[in-house]
Amino acid sequence: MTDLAVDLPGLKLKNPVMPASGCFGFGREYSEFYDLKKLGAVIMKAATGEVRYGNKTPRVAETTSGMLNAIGLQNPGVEKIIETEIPFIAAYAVPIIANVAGSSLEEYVKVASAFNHAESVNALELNISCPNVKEGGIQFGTNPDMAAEVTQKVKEASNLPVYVKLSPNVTDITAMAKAVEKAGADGLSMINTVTGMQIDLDNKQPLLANKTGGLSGQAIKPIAIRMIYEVKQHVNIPIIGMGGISSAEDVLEFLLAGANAVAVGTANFQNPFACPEIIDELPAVLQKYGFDSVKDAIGKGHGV
Amino acid sequence: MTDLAVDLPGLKLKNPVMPASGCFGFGREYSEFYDLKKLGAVIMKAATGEVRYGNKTPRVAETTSGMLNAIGLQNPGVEKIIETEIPFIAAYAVPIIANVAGSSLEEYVKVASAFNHAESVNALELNISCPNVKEGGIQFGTNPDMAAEVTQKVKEASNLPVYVKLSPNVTDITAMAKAVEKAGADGLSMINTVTGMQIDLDNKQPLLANKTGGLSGQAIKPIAIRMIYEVKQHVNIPIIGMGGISSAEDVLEFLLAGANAVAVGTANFQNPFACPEIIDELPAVLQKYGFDSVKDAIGKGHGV
Amino acid sequence: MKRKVELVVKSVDVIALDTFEMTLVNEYVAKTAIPGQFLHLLVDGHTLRRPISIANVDRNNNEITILFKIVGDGTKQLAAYKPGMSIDALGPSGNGFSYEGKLNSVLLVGGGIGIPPLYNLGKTLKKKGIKVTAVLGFQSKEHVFYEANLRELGKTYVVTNDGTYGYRGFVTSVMDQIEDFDTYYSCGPIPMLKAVTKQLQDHSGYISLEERMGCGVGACFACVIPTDSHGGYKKICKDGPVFAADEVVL
Amino acid sequence: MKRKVELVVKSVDVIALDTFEMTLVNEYVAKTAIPGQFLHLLVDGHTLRRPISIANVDRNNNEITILFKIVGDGTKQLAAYKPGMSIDALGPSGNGFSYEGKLNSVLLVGGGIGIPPLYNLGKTLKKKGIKVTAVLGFQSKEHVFYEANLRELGKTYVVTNDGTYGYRGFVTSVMDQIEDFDTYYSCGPIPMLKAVTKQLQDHSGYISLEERMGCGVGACFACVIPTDSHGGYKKICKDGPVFAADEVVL
Ligand SMILES: Cc1cc2nc3c(=O)[nH]c(=O)nc-3n(C[C@H](O)[C@H](O)[C@H](O)COP(=O)(O)OP(=O)(O)OC[C@H]3O[C@@H](n4cnc5c(N)ncnc54)[C@H](O)[C@@H]3O)c2cc1C
Ligand SMILES: Cc1cc2nc3c(=O)[nH]c(=O)nc-3n(C[C@H](O)[C@H](O)[C@H](O)COP(=O)(O)OP(=O)(O)OC[C@H]3O[C@@H](n4cnc5c(N)ncnc54)[C@H](O)[C@@H]3O)c2cc1C
Ligand SMILES: Cc1cc2nc3c(=O)[nH]c(=O)nc-3n(C[C@H](O)[C@H](O)[C@H](O)COP(=O)(O)O)c2cc1C
Ligand SMILES: Cc1cc2nc3c(=O)[nH]c(=O)nc-3n(C[C@H](O)[C@H](O)[C@H](O)COP(=O)(O)O)c2cc1C
Ligand code: FES
Ligand code: FES
Repeated sequence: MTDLAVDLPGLKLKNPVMPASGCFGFGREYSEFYDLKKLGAVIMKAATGEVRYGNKTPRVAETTSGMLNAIGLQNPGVEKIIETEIPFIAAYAVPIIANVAGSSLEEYVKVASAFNHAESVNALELNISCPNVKEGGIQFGTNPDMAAEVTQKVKEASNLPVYVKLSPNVTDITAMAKAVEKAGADGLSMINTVTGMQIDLDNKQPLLANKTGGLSGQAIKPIAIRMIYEVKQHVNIPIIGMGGISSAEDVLEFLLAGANAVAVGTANFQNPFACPEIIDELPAVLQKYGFDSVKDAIGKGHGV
Repeated sequence: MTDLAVDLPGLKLKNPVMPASGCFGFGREYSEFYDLKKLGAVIMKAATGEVRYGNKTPRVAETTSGMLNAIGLQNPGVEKIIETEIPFIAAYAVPIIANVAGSSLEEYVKVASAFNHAESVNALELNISCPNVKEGGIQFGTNPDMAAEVTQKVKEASNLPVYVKLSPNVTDITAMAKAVEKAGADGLSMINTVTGMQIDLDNKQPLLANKTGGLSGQAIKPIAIRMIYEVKQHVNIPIIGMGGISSAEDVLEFLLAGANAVAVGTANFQNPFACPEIIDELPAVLQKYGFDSVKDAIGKGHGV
Repeated sequence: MKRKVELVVKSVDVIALDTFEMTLVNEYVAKTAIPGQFLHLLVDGHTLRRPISIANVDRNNNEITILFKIVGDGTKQLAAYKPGMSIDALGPSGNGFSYEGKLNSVLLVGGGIGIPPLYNLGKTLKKKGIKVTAVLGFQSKEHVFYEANLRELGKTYVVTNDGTYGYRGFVTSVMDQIEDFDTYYSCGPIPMLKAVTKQLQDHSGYISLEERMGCGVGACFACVIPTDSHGGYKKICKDGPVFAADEVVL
Repeated sequence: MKRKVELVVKSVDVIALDTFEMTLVNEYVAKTAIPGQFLHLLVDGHTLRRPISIANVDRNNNEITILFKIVGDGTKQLAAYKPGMSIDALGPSGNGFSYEGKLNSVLLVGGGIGIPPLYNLGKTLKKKGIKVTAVLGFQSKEHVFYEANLRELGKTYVVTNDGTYGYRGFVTSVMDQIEDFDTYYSCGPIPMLKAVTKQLQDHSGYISLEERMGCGVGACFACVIPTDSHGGYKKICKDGPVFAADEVVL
């Protein structure tokens, strides 16, 4: 028997695979395809202090082996999420990670605090890296001091473990990781999307209404692997890895790079069964490459 | 007749398409496939002060819709290049851009100066962004002050127009562009490769001997387009655009984003005729989207 | 539980300039699809699926027809599929047209590649004994398709923008010639839908919308359309693609 | 001028565990290829081409045979090609084996999927009246291929690492049984080549090398091999893949 379980702060995962934030809504849609209790955990779509409509459409574009999105944090607001969405997911008895977004320190703290009285939420993913909000979200994700500050404030306000989600759009990802670790982060989540653009030849303007969008999907996997590998050498907190995962082999590559668990985003769109299929294939892939458990494989790409 | 000509500092290009540095050697190999005078210009492989062997192999890996390389600036040294390589390309009467690399200010200046007495070199591409050299090349590419310093020193030493080649591995590409423009750069060249990694599941270690490598090819096109579009809004010097170009439509997308000319790298490996085929197809693609010349299309993705 | 299905290509035919008719075989889709729903098709080598409306259903033979126009790489590849090959799809997806209540006559207003779902609807309504009138708009003569199919359902007006076939102008140009009807159904480009809903604002009507999609199932918020000016929205892939004309803000 | 060619697949057969023999038709390649050269094959959807050695040439019928083992996505896709499909390739690429001067007898030492170019060479040499002896190494019985083909050329020793077929051990284990020869030719994994060149250091010999390639034509410096310890190098794709055994540092 291959052991898929992983223990992370606040999260007892029966397997290391979870849908990535924003790519799975609040679980309702994919629950019509399969039983969500199959999942290691569910990472919910970003929550903000108030309801947000998000950006104008078009909000997505396809790129070679990837896609751009500029959804713009559309969500019903944290209170509504707690009230109507969490009970739905919780019914599947699957660990829940709430993705916390905002455009000011106060908003981050407000959202994080709100989850204190939400039953069934096991951890927070602090989204300091959403590139698609004009009003500021992004500075938190690119400046180590601001990242540390928001991490610390959220840690003070929250009684849940906090995984800080890092943006790849930085010169020095290790500096960001170390800053939030020092500020008290319980874990990291990486990577968010890479800022990109597509220009529509017919209309002669950026295809996305927001002009730029976040690049995700298989195209960015090498960037994610590099960043996780680098960060792993400098921090001692666990990493939830993501960026282009679409197979159990990809999961193993992330584990070897140093991820302790993984999230699957864009692949859900291509194949709604991506997560359960990866979970089913993981034991055979681990065995094929000589591992009896997920734990065995974590960080094993770093040599002895 | 569609007019493909573009005039850039030091470069009278009959068409805007040139092979990218490092992807075309010094022209000899591809000259066995087609007549190099077809090209807008040739950008030579990086030159350093002395001969360099480069990194250990494996030096390349394939990724989804892209590749990683860590060649490590292997080249015969600037003097040898001037003596044996330039005359070969010059015989094709095609403009030549020399790619200047180094691991210290002094080396950059030395290499740039050496090209002063090389006939037939029309411009320099200052490679401050090669991610595959341990000894320092990369800081020049990620720190605006250092980038400005090396640009200024090279400008002082050289009698050729200098195009500074920017790295995408930065938080703020516009700051880099503005810094080198202020320091006297005649143009920009962007983007170099995105740092990435692939882990070999069999050997459980990074596949490249150098561990990390530069990601190129179609996967990175949205990143290149975004950066060129952004930089175009803040600088007044021309941009040679590159990153994932493999068709005439791609060239038009780069022109709309703000590139004044383009370079084709990885696509040469898949199709040795990539450059001449793109040049042949460009007139029809320009016409299809309503342009009578390359000049007309430059920057037209920015609206009115 | 929702499904991912495999459809087997039976035939692919060109029916107008860059426009193809493809017949697919799949029992589940043929038995369950209602007019207005779409298939979310996976085309090899593409990250995102392509939404294509169901244009006709033959429940007896488990066949579904789709019509599509080549606009980019995905539809180009689709046009090159050969009989016997299979296509992975999510669907039937979305909510179809509403035709509850007492209806005696309907007007279908379709623009170009927006016509396919209306044909499927028209056939169904005609079977119910409802009178169908159709206005079909195309760019020019070589784009015209399915005119005969629609004529079988009822009086049909064809309009081309350049006047190379039928009436010259827009679908709205012929509306004053049309006898009254209970409800209209429209699908086509947004400018057309705006003109149609404006001109027919006194009628009840339904429109089918297009938007670029991520998931196609309601999870990613890519395909929203505002329902008012203060943050209300619907998802085209899940709540639509068909909406009551007054339900959304174009 | 160098060429990009289209080869038409004539047949694809499995000849050992995960190992395939593919026959391709192309006049230019069949007429010009020499033993030791390779084809740089474009497999749909892949950024980089795959180098595969030419294992046999039938000049009369314009046929080329390649043998390959499935090790990843590219070779897996290649194995799924059907007769009639065509493959884009650069080639014949690289420099082949040297067999100038007076040669009476040669030894071929091949490991696994390194055997194909040696077969092509052996056939050519035998036609010239040169005596051929071969040592073929495989992991185990189910990997063995082309034994009969090699036996037609001369005395052939088969070795498996696990002893499930032929001799047990490595190719070097049987070398003391081999009669003397003028020159040896070897191709296989680097550890094998190291052992072979060491054991046969008193003989002249040629080895064929593998390395991950970018361009496959000499332009990108991906596939270099050192020729000494102070910066000398050769490019495997252009200067090789065949080198004199003492020309490169393994
Ligand atoms: C509900 C619905 C039903 C549709 N029904 C039909 C139909 O019956 N026949 C038909 O020909 N077309 C239909 N379309 C439009 C069709 O989806 C697009 O033409 C198609 O996706 C273009 O793909 P491509 O790869 O050829 O173009 P590309 O431009 O290369 O596609 C790039 C990306 O943009 C998306 N895209 C481009 N145009 C559209 C569009 N108009 N709507 C939505 N996404 C788009 C693609 O899906 C893909 O993700 C429908 C769209 C929707 C939303
Ligand atoms: C000159 C030469 C001749 C060769 N002849 C043969 C032959 O006759 N039969 C045969 O089966 N194999 C041969 N190989 C090895 C063959 O090229 C690889 O097995 C093949 O490229 C693997 O591709 P893949 O997509 O299946 O594997 P993947 O591992 O998915 O390939 C990923 C990338 O790595 C490269 N790669 C992986 N393994 C090798 C390797 N051993 N050598 C070079 N590149 C590699 C691929 O080309 C591709 O770019 C030869 C290699 C060289 C250099
Ligand atoms: C449509 C879409 C919406 C996303 N929304 C969010 C979000 O709300 N919060 C967040 O932290 N990340 C969001 N992401 C980023 C993903 O969670 C993930 O980090 C990224 O897509 C990389 O993984 P992938 O390549 O597997 O998609 C979104 C990604 C996509 C494609
Ligand atoms: C194998 C390889 C070698 C390269 N060597 C150099 C180099 O020596 N100097 C340089 O400035 N850029 C070098 N580059 C970067 C390219 O010039 C180009 O900026 C990059 O590959 C993006 O373009 P592409 O996606 O079209 O390949 C190299 C790229 C590759 C793939
Ligand atoms: S496409 Fe994802 S919500 Fe509609
Ligand atoms: S593969 Fe490019 S030099 Fe050999």
